[in-house]
Amino acid sequence: MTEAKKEKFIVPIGPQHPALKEPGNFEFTVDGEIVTDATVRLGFVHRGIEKACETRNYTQDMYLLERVCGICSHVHATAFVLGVEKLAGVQAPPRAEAIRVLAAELERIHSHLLWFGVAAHEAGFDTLFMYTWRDREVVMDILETLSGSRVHYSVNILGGVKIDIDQKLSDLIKKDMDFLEERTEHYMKVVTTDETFLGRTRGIGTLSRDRAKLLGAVGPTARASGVKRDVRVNAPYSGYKEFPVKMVIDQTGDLEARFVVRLKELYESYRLIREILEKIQPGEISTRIKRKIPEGEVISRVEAPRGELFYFIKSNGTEMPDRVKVRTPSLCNWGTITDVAVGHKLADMPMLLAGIDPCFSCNDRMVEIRSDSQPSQMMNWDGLRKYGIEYYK
Amino acid sequence: MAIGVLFGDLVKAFFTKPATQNYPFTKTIAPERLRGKLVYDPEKCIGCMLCMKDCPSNAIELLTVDKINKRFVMRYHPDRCVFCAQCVQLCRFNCLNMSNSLWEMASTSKEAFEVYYGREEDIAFLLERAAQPGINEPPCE
Amino acid sequence: METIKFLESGKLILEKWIERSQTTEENRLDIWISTANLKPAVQSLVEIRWGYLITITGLDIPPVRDQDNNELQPGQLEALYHFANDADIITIRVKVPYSKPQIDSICEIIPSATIYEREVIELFGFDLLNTPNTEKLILPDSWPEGVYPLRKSFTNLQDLVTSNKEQSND
Amino acid sequence: MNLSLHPLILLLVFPGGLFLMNIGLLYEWADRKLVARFQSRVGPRWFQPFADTVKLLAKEEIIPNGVHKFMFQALPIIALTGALTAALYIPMFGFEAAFSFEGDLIVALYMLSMMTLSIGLAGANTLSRFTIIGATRALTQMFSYEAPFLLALLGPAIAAGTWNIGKINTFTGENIWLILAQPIGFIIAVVGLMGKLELPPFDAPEAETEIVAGALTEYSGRGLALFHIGKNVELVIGLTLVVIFYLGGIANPIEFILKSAGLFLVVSALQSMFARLRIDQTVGLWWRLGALMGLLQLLAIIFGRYLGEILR
Repeated sequence: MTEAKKEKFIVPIGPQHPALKEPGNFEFTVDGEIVTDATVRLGFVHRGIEKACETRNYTQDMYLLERVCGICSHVHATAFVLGVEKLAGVQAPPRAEAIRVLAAELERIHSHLLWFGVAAHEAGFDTLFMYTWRDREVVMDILETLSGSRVHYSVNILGGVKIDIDQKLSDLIKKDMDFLEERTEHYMKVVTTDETFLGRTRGIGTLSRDRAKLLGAVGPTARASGVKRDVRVNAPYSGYKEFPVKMVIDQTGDLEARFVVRLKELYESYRLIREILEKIQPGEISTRIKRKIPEGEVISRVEAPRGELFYFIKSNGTEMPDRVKVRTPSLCNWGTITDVAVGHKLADMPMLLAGIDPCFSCNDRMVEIRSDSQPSQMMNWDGLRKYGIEYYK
Repeated sequence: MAIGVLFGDLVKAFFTKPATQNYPFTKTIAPERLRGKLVYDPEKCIGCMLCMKDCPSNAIELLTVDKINKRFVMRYHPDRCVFCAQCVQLCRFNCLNMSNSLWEMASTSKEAFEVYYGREEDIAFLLERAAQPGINEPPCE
Repeated sequence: METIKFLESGKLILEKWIERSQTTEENRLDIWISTANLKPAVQSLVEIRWGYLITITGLDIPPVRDQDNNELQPGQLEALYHFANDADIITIRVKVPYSKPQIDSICEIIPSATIYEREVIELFGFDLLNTPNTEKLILPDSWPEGVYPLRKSFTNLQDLVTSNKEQSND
Repeated sequence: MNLSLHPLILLLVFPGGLFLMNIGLLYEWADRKLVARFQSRVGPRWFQPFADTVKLLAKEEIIPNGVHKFMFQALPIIALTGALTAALYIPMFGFEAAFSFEGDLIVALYMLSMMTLSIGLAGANTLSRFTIIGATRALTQMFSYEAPFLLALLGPAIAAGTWNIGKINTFTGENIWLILAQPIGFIIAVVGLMGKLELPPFDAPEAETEIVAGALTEYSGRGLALFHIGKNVELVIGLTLVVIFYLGGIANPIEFILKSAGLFLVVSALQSMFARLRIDQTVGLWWRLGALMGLLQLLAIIFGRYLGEILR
């Protein structure tokens, strides 16, 4: 009709938006309620970690990389440590490997429960959100008692682990696993039978197997579409060689399938944790490793709660790495959103975004200050700090 | 197919104690292993400086008072510390430990975030020296 | 067992383009090919559905200089295309000089590669020919042209901005 | 009970104005507290809504660029006055209505709709995308909820044979609770009320995870506070209406408190039991189920009355 009618109506979601717990920008072009186009813009929390790694030694890097993500901190450290150990030709003792897997699975439980709560919140199901987070506290408490911190457990050191488990802890964990398993069964019932919830998940955001493969989806997103991608099974690393896991696959590919896959993975984690606690061998928990890592390149792949985490580490024979490349799983799954979004309703977007369990873990502490009077200027961290101090003087 | 699957939970939640608590009034006890504020024992330290070298956040500064008699003062910055306990791991003489006491970190002044550990006379000596004009102690950067 | 099978099949397909190859670990194969051959090589891997593209890693090889600051070897950029099939990883490596960092885009073959391509363009200064989207992905829109943060020569933006200003003042 | 007060006091202090606003805030607290307890949380303390309102009233009101300034400022006031005026026709708290005449039910309902209408206009007034989508949704929801809600309230009115809320109150107080006679009507009235007030799960017009705060995204300070108070007042009125019509009426304050509390418990449990419905789901549900069932109920009542008359 008129020009105005033809004009695109774009709904921005982010960088600051209640649906996103972290900054990211999505622009959805809508026609009424129907989405016709979608674009992604990332990098709002780019902290330049890859660059920063080049000026720190391996031990410091491990802690830095652990802080790439606040939810899956352990897997980042594990991926890095495994890579460095491979470069140095050191093998961590079996007990250390088992404890790494234990921490990784506990982390998976907390991450999946967190995601479950967030997804429920996006669906406007706040009660479910509160309940899952209440139950998530159980696993958070375990992690805190086990390692001493709720978020950054810092279980790893180069060549082993820092913490050990004893009988008392093991009994505590087993008891809590029973409780969580019971709760998960209940949530499974909610997710698969509650009519109002199914209205928001069934048949929404269906990603076919071929599409998922082509777009390079990883983790539960891919597995919900029937793509067999799980590093723990495909290329067992660390303690997963001794304690194998079963891959959870669903064929439907819609949001409901993603819920089901993640909840089923929780069962698998509970089982694995019990098995580790039963069968863990006594022994050393760390070996010594040289400060200087021999020259070489290594690839380290780890299955994070969100999918495959990829590390490429290049060493030049000094105490500091030459290059560390981090490819987080969320990055692969962005493509699936922009692909699937078209044709859905705006109301489904938060659910779709939550469906891949996004985690904005990128780079530099860089702030762009825009004002009408001055041309935009760039500030680095020091400059910004000075600016802040001056401003509030 | 069902509607209101959560009804049972609602009833249960209504009649049981809430899962959250009124935070500043009721507090939970910190677990034994909690990695809180760093504690330094100057008697055991031999000054290998490993803790300072490997600290990922430059939270530790070990200042030498007398190298031969092994007298050191540690300037610790809890605001920079990431509580990773790498220093505790590295220290072979067990002079570093993480206590589970400090777990609320909020302060209106910067002073709270500069903690000195060491023999009292050493600290006094260092502070005095820093106060003198001309001789500058290495700044906190 | 299977590992060898996959790696072998991958190597067999890429045989005709390989300039140099290397196996550092049992499940890894690194092959160097020329820039012109990148697209057909990737195409052939995708055609037989050999795994999937994990990511594109950029590497900066700074120029080697002698004492008098003469360039012995010009600076180079290297792009690593990691493909994984189960446990196996084939890395296709392409080297280009600073002066002409041009590589063909593979987005036509693998659409999801665009996000990785944008990343290496921004952070390393590759010039990917025919890549569908060159908008800024990570860096701010007003990021200065020609500054690539992951190159070894980049240390601090503040220094760079001031030095540029000085230069322009001269 | 029949109090004869000066009309101005009726209008400004009790049961209009001040009293209603305060009780509205108390209702908000009760709502939040109950939902919190259902969600296994502690919930806010009793003065939280008051504190929020005082804070909002004290804050600067930001008027965004590109809006019609007069409309922007007038709409919250219209919404609030609409709600407050509606209260005058309703026997609040066990006392008789301040004003009443034959047919005040229609006026009260009309006044209640002013709220949604104002929100819709407020959203359409600003340039933000979120508000526009929120406004569209709010108006869509209004169109789908107004009819079933009205139908549900018509049932008791027809049964009582009057359009006067006060008379209906006496009628329901003398007869058996209409919730037993017209269960479908009761369900529709409660759900319709929730939809009208945009309570979860019918909060698509202000779904925070999609469109921030819907139509009110651009509002701050005083305007927002007024809208909030207006909504709370509407909650009071809505619940009172349902209690009068379906739960045996209210003869005295104690009865009012007990019955409202009971209904409140049901409403807050419903709020916390479901996932948010998409706007198309809400609308579809209501036109397909709600309106149809409301009509059936109405037919049954009319038929029943007719039958009763014949038998008599």
